[in-house]
Amino acid sequence: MYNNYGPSYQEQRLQQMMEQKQLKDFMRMYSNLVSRCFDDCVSDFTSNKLGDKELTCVTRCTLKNMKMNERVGQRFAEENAKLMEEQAKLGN
Amino acid sequence: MYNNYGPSYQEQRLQQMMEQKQLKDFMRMYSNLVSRCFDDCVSDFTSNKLGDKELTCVTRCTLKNMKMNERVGQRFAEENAKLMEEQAKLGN
Amino acid sequence: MYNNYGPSYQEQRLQQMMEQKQLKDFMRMYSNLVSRCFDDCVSDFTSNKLGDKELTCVTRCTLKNMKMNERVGQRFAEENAKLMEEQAKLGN
Amino acid sequence: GMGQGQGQMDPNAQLAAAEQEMEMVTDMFARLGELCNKKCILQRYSDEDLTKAESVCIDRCVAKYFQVNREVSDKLAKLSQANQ
Amino acid sequence: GMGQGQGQMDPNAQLAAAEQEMEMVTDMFARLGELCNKKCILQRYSDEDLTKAESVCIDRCVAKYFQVNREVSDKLAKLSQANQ
Amino acid sequence: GMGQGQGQMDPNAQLAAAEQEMEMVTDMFARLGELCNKKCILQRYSDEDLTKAESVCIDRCVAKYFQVNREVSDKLAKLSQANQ
Repeated sequence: MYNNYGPSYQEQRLQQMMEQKQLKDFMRMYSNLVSRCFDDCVSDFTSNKLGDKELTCVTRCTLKNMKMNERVGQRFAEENAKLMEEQAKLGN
Repeated sequence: MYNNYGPSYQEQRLQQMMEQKQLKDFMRMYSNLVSRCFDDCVSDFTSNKLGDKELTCVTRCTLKNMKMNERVGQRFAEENAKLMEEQAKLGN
Repeated sequence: MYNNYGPSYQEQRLQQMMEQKQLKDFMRMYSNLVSRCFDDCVSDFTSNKLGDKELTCVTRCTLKNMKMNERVGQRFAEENAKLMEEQAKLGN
Repeated sequence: GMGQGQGQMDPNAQLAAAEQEMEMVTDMFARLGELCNKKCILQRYSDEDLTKAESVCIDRCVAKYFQVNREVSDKLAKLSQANQ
Repeated sequence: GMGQGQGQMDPNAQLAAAEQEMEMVTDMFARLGELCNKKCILQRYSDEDLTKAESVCIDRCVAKYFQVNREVSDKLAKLSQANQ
Repeated sequence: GMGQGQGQMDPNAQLAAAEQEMEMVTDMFARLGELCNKKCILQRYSDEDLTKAESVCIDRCVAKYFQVNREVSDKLAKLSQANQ
């Protein structure tokens, strides 16, 4: 499975690790959406089926939180790049 | 330790993984009971020893939460089986 | 890297595991300080820069929580030692 | 071993995938359990048994959690199709 | 195992058990620290030092957490004996 | 190392260090995301889009989180120098 010669071996292992991490991150984002939207939208247990109000809430919650995640991700990447630049200047 | 022939090797590894997971799940349930019952029952720090009211609370908390876990587990297993059936029909 | 003879091999592996754990614990304590002091001190987003009140709060928060951690650590070590003594007497 | 026949997945990868799936189920169970505890166990604690009301709440809470799970899953699937 | 003598546990399993035990202790410390912080540090933040009251609260909070730990442990042990 | 040249770190340790650093970044992102969600998304949910106010709040929230990160980091560095 691995090309066992020098630097590209490391690159392949790093690549595989990042792919696994991306998958893990996606699954975590999905789990977070489910628990958050359940917590925010569902408090009525007089029925065992989601009502219209709850379904609308869950849809808005899912979309809004995904957009929030996306924006946080963009700002985070910018700030993180700034931080690593500062650390490089300090010789970290 | 392992019988190194064909499918039963995989079965043994899977079995061992599930045993480790069961132990981990039990330890987590135990830790959750301790932190929840402490949080719910203990707020008075005029003494460094649990009082009678607190001890009663911790007993009820432990039993109630264990029964809750048990019921959640039963309903969860039923719902999860339904979910996997649906996914099988969709060819997932 | 490892001396591959008998007991000291185990000791080296245990030592390495404990060093990795100490590093992980320090990083977790650091992350906890950042999230707690942000949560406790920052609620005003009319500006994108920390104000004087917020900076003072973050300083106090950092120092106070570190001292709290230290004290909790001391009491925890004492209680944990007591617990292990009890378990030893019961033959655990 | 790894010579178990044509078209079969690497056994190590099989085990890792099974482990990952079990972790997902455990994670969902933990979150659901925490939220249904919060939303259904309102009295802390007048009794050591679940009341009838609490039991019914728990059943419906679990059912609704799985419905929210489907809704979010469907929404994400629609969004990724829209992006292709 | 590594052939280290009769009756000794496999060194890999020994190391895994030691690691598991340390994780349990770390987990308990984290939960206890979070809860005692919540219950004892009430002013956020008028000062950078622990007050006398906060220090006493922390000591008692840790002691009580360990007592709850024992109570739950004893209860679980009784229940599993009752089930045998 | 694995024979990749003089003065280079063991490749396994390199990979472990890269993994550890990625975990730190992921952890920071998760905490920051949770807190900015709590502090900026106040209406749950009148709309499926971010409002202008929420967007501005998020931007400033992320910026302030990184500033708190620096403040704590500087404070810890000063304290460890004082202890040497």
